[in-house]
Amino acid sequence: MTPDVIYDQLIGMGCARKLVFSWGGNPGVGSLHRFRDAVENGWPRRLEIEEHSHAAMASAYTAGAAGLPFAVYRGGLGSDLPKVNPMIRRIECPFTGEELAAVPAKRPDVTVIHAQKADRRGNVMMWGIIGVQKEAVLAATHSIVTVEEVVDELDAPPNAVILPHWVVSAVCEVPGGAHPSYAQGYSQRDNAFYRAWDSISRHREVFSDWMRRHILETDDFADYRARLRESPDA
Amino acid sequence: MTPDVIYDQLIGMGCARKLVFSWGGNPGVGSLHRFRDAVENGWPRRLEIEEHSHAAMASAYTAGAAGLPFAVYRGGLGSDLPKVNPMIRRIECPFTGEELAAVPAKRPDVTVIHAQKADRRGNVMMWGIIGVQKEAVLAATHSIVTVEEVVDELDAPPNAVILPHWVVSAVCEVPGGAHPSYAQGYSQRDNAFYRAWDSISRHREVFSDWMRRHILETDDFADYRARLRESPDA
Amino acid sequence: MPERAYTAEEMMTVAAARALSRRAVCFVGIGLPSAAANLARLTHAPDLILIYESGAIGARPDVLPLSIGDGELAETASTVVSTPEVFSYYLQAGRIDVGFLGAAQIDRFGNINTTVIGDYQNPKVRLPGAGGASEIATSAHEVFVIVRHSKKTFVEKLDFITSVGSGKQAAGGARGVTRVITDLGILERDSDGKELILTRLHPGITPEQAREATGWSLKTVGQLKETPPPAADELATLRDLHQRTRQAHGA
Amino acid sequence: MPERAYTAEEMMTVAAARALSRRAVCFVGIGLPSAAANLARLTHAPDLILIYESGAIGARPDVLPLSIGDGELAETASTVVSTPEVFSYYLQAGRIDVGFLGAAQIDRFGNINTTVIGDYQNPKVRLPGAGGASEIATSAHEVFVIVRHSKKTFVEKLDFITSVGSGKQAAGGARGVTRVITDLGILERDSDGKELILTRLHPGITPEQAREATGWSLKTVGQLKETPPPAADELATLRDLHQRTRQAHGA
Repeated sequence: MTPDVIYDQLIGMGCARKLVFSWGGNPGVGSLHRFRDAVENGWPRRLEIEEHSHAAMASAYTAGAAGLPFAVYRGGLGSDLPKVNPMIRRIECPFTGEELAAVPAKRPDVTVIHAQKADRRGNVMMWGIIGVQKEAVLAATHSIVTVEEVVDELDAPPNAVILPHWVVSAVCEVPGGAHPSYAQGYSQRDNAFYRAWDSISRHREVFSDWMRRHILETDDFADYRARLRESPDA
Repeated sequence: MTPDVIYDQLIGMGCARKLVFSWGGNPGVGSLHRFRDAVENGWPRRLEIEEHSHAAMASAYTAGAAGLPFAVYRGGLGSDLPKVNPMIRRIECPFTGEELAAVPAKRPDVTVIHAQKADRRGNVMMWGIIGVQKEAVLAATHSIVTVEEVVDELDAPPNAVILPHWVVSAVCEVPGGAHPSYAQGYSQRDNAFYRAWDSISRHREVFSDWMRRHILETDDFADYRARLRESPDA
Repeated sequence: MPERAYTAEEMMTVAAARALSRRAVCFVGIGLPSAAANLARLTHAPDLILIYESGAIGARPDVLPLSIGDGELAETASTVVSTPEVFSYYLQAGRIDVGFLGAAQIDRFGNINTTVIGDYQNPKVRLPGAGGASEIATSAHEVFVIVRHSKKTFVEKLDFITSVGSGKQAAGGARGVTRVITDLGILERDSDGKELILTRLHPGITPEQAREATGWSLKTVGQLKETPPPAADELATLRDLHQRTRQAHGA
Repeated sequence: MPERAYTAEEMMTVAAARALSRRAVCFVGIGLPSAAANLARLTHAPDLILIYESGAIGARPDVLPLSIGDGELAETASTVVSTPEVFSYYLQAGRIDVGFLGAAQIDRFGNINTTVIGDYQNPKVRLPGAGGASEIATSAHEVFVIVRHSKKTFVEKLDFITSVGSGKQAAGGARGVTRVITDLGILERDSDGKELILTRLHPGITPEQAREATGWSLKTVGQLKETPPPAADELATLRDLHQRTRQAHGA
């Protein structure tokens, strides 16, 4: 739905052929410059886009999670989005004749999310702003969940948001793995990094250099975090 | 979805013109005899029925809560249910051409549910087996929520199942109001009563007499509960 | 017939429990299915995932629930989701390996009636109806039916098709009813997938008894096997479960 | 022009806050809408219900969120629901009184572009896109737009219609964009419901300034009113909010 800094990095490194999204910006800061450069100038490669509204994307993941081939929602009429996205179609209510919008279900090959806790069997628990994470996992063929910690007992309150171990492909303990985003109860959103990303990503050379030093030349996530603490802004 | 003892009472007293349902029995015990007598013999009056499966009813409430005119689900094909319920129709996926089932959204005039807690502003919190209660309230024009207790603070865990005060029409403090069902954390299911209901409801005269003594001749819910404690079985 | 140390219902429940593989995700209803699934969980299949249609995911009840909404299910579950969610995100999404159903009537194709005996508009007996069964029959990868064997139940023609168990209308690779466990033996879908045929008899039951209790011309597999009788631990576990249940429900 | 004790942005935010009635249910985005809605909540409308598209229902943030997903929203909300739920059970269901949007371009009918400047396939500037705006525009009972007044933004013809704000495609009785609050004044839908016309000017602003900052031939109501300047408590509350926000976000 909302490609964030990690998407901007993938796009800027030429790792993405196509982006399916509904809002592509740096929240509270401005543009995702690598996304813009790819769409506006085709750098470093042309980026195919499939663009929706949030409501359509949320419905599409829900349909995917529910094993339905499409989702119905109120929207689209009169907007130019259906003109540029042929996957937004009209459907008629078989009872009232009312026209509504339809989109195909989203069924990712792999969904990767970050959650707070898992137990040793792989049951995952998340809380706070859960977004569309549960649906994105349930809609996917495979799913990888990084968590802040693996615990003996989840101590889940009733009706907690749980992904049972048997719907998740893999769980990895990666504290701080949501960075620069956050995990409620564990870390704060790194707002300074989101702001810094604006200047890091604005120019191709600065971006490429930053990626080389922080991603390509680091050993793993811990090394990346250490490098980041040394030189957050450049 | 599952009309319980209260529905059986309403039907047996001739208060119901039509029943929309997906499973009409006394759980773990057997028949709802007043429901059967109405359908089989038209006593005390003919009961119109609109019959679905659970999956269809759940989808229909969800569509009602979501402001959609209809719901799509996988089902119905080959079953005789669509033959006796013209409100189960076919719909074609506009992308794959696949045939699915559709039912109109359920939008009750009034939904009445029982929950555990409300705060003084009317925010309602429930937990445990929540069923389709949230959707039934959100789909309804008006809603009445009886609760075990009204508290100063809900002390809700993150992502608790909450109905905000401004989507609920009225909240009433009625401890034990789910009887003979239960409210998790407050009371136990009165299994003995469900069993007793089998003989109370089996014969018209016994039923009518019981209703007179326990419902018509009692002042309020507290008086009814007191009467019940005196003579649960007859 | 020699006197046996177990009842026909116990044999049926044990046979149904054995049919569940060790790691199956199982959608269960109240009554015999719930007893069989929990017996399996308490014996050979501790990792069995039980899902009740009330939304209890991974329930591990210590006593059998009397209703689908029993608090015991919520309290022992990994999580409890709403009814719309259990039917859409779990059942409809194809995440259920085995659905467990009962039946008032069943035909040779595995189709099930739980709606009416007689005409729908003017029924002789009005039954509870579909509940979750219609979509369990078509969305679970396979369906086991557990039901007492009699001509009233095993009929040539259903009065009403509540649930399509033939596998014809099933979603994805779902197979419909693949096994019917009765108090006399076990029926399984034959090799060409069309008809339910008798493959096993419980100890002491003859093929004639099974045929006489069936309202259609029941086919039999070439080599009819005998179900091993309940083992001591199966029987002890089942009886403990029922004993705890009776105490808890005050019966 | 006399020197004023407040900025144009402060005037705009205060004017937007005042536009919210005391008990409205308000769907807000990040930035100016969020500042205005929280100012309203902290001044004349303590019972205002704020819903953020990330699923925070009844959020009462002490500092303004930098992103829609800020923990502050979840921690102060009555409850947090999933994204599918906030869009279907709340927005689409018609439970939102006022949707609050920004705009990169807006036309005289209230239609909004937040997608591209230039051609979609070959854009001059690629903007973030629709987000929740398309359905906010058609499902909220009415929509307020808060945006700086300039010819670049107030255009004769949109490069792309992201959100239909004309009220034509709105669901049920929804009216689309009924009010546009700028740093110069306020536009409202005219009596026949077709076009946005200038109804108010902020102190010290002339009708000519507003017309010059508008890319279409801006109509003006007969009796143009002047917005009362920010009151001392409005200004103090807004500045406190921004001060707390800056401290919290380490800017």
